[in-house]
Amino acid sequence: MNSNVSEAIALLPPNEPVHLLDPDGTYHEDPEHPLDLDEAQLRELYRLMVVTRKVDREAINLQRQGQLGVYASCMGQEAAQVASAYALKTEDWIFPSYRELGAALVRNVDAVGLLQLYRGTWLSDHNPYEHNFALMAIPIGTQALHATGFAMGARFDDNPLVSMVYFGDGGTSEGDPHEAMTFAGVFKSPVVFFVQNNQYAISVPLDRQTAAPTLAHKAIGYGIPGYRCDGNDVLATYAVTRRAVERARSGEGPAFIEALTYRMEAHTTSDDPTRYRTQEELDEAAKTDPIARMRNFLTQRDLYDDALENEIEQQAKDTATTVRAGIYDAPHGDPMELFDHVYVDPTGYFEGQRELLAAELEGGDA
Amino acid sequence: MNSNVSEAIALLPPNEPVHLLDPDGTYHEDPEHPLDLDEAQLRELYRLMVVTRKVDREAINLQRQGQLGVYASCMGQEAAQVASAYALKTEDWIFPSYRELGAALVRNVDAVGLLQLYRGTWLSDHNPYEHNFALMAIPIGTQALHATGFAMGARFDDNPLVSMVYFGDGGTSEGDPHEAMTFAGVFKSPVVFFVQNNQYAISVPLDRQTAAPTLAHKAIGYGIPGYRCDGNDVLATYAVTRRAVERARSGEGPAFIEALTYRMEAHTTSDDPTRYRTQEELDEAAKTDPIARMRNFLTQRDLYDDALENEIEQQAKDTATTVRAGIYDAPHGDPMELFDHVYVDPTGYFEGQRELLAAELEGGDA
Amino acid sequence: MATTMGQAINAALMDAMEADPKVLMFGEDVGQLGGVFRVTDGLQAKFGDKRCFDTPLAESGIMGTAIGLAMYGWRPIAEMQFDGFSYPAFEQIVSHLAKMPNRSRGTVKLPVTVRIPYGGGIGAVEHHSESPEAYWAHTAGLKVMTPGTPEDGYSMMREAIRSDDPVIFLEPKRRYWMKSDADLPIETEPAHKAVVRREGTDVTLIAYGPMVRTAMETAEAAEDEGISVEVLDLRSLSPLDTPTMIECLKRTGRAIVIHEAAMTLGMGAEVATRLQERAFYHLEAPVLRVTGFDTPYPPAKLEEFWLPDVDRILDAIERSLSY
Amino acid sequence: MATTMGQAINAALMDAMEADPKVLMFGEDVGQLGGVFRVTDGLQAKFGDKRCFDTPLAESGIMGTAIGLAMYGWRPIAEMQFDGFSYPAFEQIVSHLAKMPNRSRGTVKLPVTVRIPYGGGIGAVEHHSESPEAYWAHTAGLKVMTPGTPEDGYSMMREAIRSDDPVIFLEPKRRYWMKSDADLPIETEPAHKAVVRREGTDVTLIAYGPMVRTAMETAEAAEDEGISVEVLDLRSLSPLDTPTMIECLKRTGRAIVIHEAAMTLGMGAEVATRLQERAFYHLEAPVLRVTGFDTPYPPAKLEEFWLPDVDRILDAIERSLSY
Ligand SMILES: Cc1ncc(C[n+]2csc(CCOP(=O)(O)OP(=O)(O)O)c2C)c(N)n1
Ligand SMILES: Cc1ncc(C[n+]2csc(CCOP(=O)(O)OP(=O)(O)O)c2C)c(N)n1
Ligand SMILES: [Mg+2]
Ligand SMILES: [Mg+2]
Repeated sequence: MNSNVSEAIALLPPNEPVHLLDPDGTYHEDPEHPLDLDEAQLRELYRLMVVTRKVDREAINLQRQGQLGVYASCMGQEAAQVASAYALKTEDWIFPSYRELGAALVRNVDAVGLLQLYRGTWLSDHNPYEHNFALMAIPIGTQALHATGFAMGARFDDNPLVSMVYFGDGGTSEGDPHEAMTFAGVFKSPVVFFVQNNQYAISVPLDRQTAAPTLAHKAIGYGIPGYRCDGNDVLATYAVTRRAVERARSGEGPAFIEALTYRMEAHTTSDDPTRYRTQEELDEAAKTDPIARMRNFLTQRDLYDDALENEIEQQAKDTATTVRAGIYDAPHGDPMELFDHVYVDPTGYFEGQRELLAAELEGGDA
Repeated sequence: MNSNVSEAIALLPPNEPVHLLDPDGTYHEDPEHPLDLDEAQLRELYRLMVVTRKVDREAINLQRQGQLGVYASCMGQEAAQVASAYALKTEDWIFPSYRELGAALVRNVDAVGLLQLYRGTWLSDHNPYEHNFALMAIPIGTQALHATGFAMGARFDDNPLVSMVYFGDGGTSEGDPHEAMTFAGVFKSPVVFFVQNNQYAISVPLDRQTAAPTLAHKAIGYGIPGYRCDGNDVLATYAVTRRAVERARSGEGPAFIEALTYRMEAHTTSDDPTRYRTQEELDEAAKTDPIARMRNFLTQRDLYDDALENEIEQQAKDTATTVRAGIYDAPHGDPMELFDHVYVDPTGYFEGQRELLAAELEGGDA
Repeated sequence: MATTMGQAINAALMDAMEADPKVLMFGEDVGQLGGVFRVTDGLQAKFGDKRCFDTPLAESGIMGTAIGLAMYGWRPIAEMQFDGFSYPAFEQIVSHLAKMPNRSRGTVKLPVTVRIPYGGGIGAVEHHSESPEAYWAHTAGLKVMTPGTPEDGYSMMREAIRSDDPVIFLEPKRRYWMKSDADLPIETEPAHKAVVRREGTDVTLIAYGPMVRTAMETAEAAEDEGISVEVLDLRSLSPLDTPTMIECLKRTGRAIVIHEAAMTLGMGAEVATRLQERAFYHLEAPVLRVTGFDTPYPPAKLEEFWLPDVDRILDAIERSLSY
Repeated sequence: MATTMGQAINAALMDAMEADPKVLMFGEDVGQLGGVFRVTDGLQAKFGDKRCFDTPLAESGIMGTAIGLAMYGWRPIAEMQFDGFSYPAFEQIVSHLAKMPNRSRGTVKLPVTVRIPYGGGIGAVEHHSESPEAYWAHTAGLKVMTPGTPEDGYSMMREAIRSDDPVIFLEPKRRYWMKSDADLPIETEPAHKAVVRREGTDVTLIAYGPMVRTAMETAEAAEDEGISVEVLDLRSLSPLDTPTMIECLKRTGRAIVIHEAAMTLGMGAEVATRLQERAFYHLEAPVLRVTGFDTPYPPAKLEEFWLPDVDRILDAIERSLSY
């Protein structure tokens, strides 16, 4: 325990979330959150958001066409995801929930592979060790512990990497993130808890999720600093995350970031959000769109022109087309694979079961 | 969420735990924590602590004599338990862990019954509805949810009762108290989370349990006020709890109290604390003994004399003797009872199993 | 007018809440949204948000507060949104919901109904198609029910809510859209009674929940091949109606247990063991099992290869008859 | 010099940590205290508090961080202090520890050993005498081992730690003080092999963990009555060594499964079902079960009436022989 209780107050979030970019693109300098991004990087952040939105839209289409069983869109949350992932080094690890297409694209994780979970050809389809991007986690909040254990492991190994875990406003209610933050605080593990507060957990609004002043006020209970940023402001999110990540890397311990954003789409393609939110609310939220905002900023800085627009549009389209083709072409998988990965050493298992299925597939009797 | 983030700071605990009584009995008035106790009540608090310690000691003896399988002593924590329970009305409910002998005695729960859990004649032996005192809970922190649900239920029923749940410093790490405080905050349930921070969870010291500035700093993360008191100061603990309880009763919602205390005995009679703490530490802790302190206070106020001492000693002895006799006399129970309470309606269960045991008991074959 | 199983369960909730003001319904998204399967649709509109309400996203919290609410005197119905999300509540269910009444010598009653949509076959992503029934049925202190028809969906849900014992109520989600022409309200057999859904003389299929329909389809297919198949719907998994199982076995001499859950230590193991324990000389063949494999539930595109289906059951019938 | 099972397991942990610097041991009170049963005694002193350390009091946290540590490349041994306190970790064990390797197509390996002291017979308070093995054995993706002798305590623990699959290692706590004269280190049969502990011709007792010794005592008592009893120690509960079980049955024609866990859906159900499925014509009597009752674990003073003991097993032997 930190015996200096009065110093503890520094762990509390600021009164206002960090915000650098107005919706019209006006940039407010903040000496506490200087930007270390060059022009190419600023354009790159924008490009990543545009591509994310395009691929996200394509995924929704693919679901409508029956190519995916379900899909959880990240529309509206592109800045939060892209900026936070961009603040990491490639050796750092990302532990996503099921909605982090944007973070995955920053990591060059193949979207076709990622979407196989939703297509149902396998339960996942990428090797986490290739991009330091863990498998998507569906049981809410559970991955916070994996990220924490991973960060503990890195620290035990004197390896200066950071792990970052994504979960939602709803996820903060589960026991696992609580236990994760407890462990992270005690072991001073280099893990950043990145919460996308998109205002809803399916139909349940934030005020039914917690009575906390803000989600970031939870952090002090673990001896962890709680930060807040405008999650639709790609620059603010980058700056805040960057600081937290480098702080963790330098051995100062974990951090908690609440990024304020809004889920513009349904919870998943199975959801009917008209049952719990109004068009007015949506219209209001659309005004804070993260992509338009960044475009305005780039335009003001003369970093955006038709050529760039065309190039990015084309790239986004190409990626979407590749994803589309990849999904349509993906084989449904080999049923016999069901037995292949359950155990590294399956001695003694599946007696008869494997043979039964093989026989059925051959059309014979078991 | 409370949108007024700057007001939220009021949920944080004070820099110093509330403390009214010095070890030598000197009383410091605190206008924020006025005492509403008359002389009889002051004596009563003292008496309850003395009886608690005596019965606690008797239980340890009974364990040594093989009459109890194990016992978890509350020595050193008498003020925290007695004062907090005393701050409740009789219609209020108490949800204990396994260490709350003091709270139970405030409620007139028969210690002989309570100790049956440790004797192993049954898994519990009191009717919770008789004294509004729930069964002891062994799985750490789980009872926090029962207390919260109970308080939700009272509020739904417009019944102005309060529930109070006890758990330890270690318990704050489990997921269940986290979820309980989340629910309590959202539903504004009249539940008081009373944490006896006795510095250890078996052998694990507080700094391995959490990096939080204090345990009470956890409360703000649920929109709940976090209080702290010197848990070896029976008056401070009473005053702080009383305020929290009446606040909850009036509809203002839950509260969290961290009472700073020290476990003077082993974790349980099975534990060997010399493996993890020093005699010096124990000696230091003994100086803050809650009972001596209150006796000093009463003496200074001329509320204590030999007659009172004798009377209380006699009563404590009598109670201990009764407990001793009760435990020695307690029947080991009827094995057939194993089948009696598993279901209210056992239709379809225990086919043959009941008969098997009955036949064995008769010495016949099954 | 045809009613689906989902509608029948919804009607049961409605009627139970109407009949007893102590009944509460809560969980994730059960209020304004009416549940992700709309099984709680209309309850909040009708009974207000004190009797049907959304909770924070925390299953142990839902279960633990349900216990506290029941201790106070309410009759909680708690929803676990999906089978796979009942696991975070395991501790509260196993250590308290199942054991507290016994621990208290009966002074504490916990008339809690835990609704869990379960099982596969709807092409869902991972953790949404689990069959956890064996975990609950192995746990003394719980009752475990699962309807195989819309009628039972209504009647058994009413019974579960009325029960003073905690009930794990497993709703076969792929059968939410199964139709019936029965009028509601309806009262079927008490849940602890297994029911013969189809008479037959050659072999008995023992099924429950989602597999009742599959068993019925198999029986029809077998009839075309001249095999007379009896179908027994267990309905209650704890207690198990052993006497009725034995009666069936005595009639046909052959039994096959069918379930989606993994084979090892699935319900089939208990059924088979009881049959050989108590009707040893009536067995003309071993009790066979047609079940999910001993692997995690597969991805959507492969679930058809994993789930028991008519063909796999027909093969088992053939094997049984070959003894 | 005699070694107890507790000491043998302690030695296995010691030697495994010595042999592989990637092995970590953690949980509640396993460090300075050396564990509430002293099974981790000396590890922190020898390997430092980075390789053997105490955690906050949170079992889901212990299990979830073990998974993260394993993903990083460590080989975690995580202790659940008692059987009943493994339940808060159920979600992490069932949804992730058991499923993540499969989910990842084998790219993620989780060589985690979960140590759980289990079972009754030591006069403990509630939640300290549970037999949760059926929950784990029903869960595909886990291996489940339990030693019945000090030698296996050593050898199987080493095997569990070496295994690239997650292993639930159930330590029969009432046998921690069981002695052996064997020298350590020792290598016994691979865990997936059931071992005949005593030969016999009339009936086979199938036991594991704490009940192996009880079965041996029963066999001796039966010998006095002229009955020749074989004792099979399963050792691994997942996978189950079905071929060896069948060999035994073929020899004696009669089998009785013994365990402390409740009867319904306990391991006995799976063993009995497999025997009748695969050795139907060899059964001269039904496979019988001698197990805990279908009630919560009893209080200390009554556990002797609940736990299987020599007399109850002898009765079952008589019943089996009467067929
Ligand atoms: C343990 C668990 N319980 C319930 C669910 C069902 N569920 C899926 S998403 C969701 C809401 C999550 O909300 P939030 O954490 O805010 O993340 P978001 O979906 O908004 O990104 C729920 C309840 C689940 N996946 N896991
Ligand atoms: C869920 C669970 N895990 C582990 C235990 C074993 N255990 C019993 S008491 C204890 C320490 C509790 O410490 P704390 O919460 O500080 O309470 P105290 O004993 O100090 O009063 C532990 C780990 C348990 N009872 N329940
Ligand atoms: Mg959300
Ligand atoms: Mg403590």
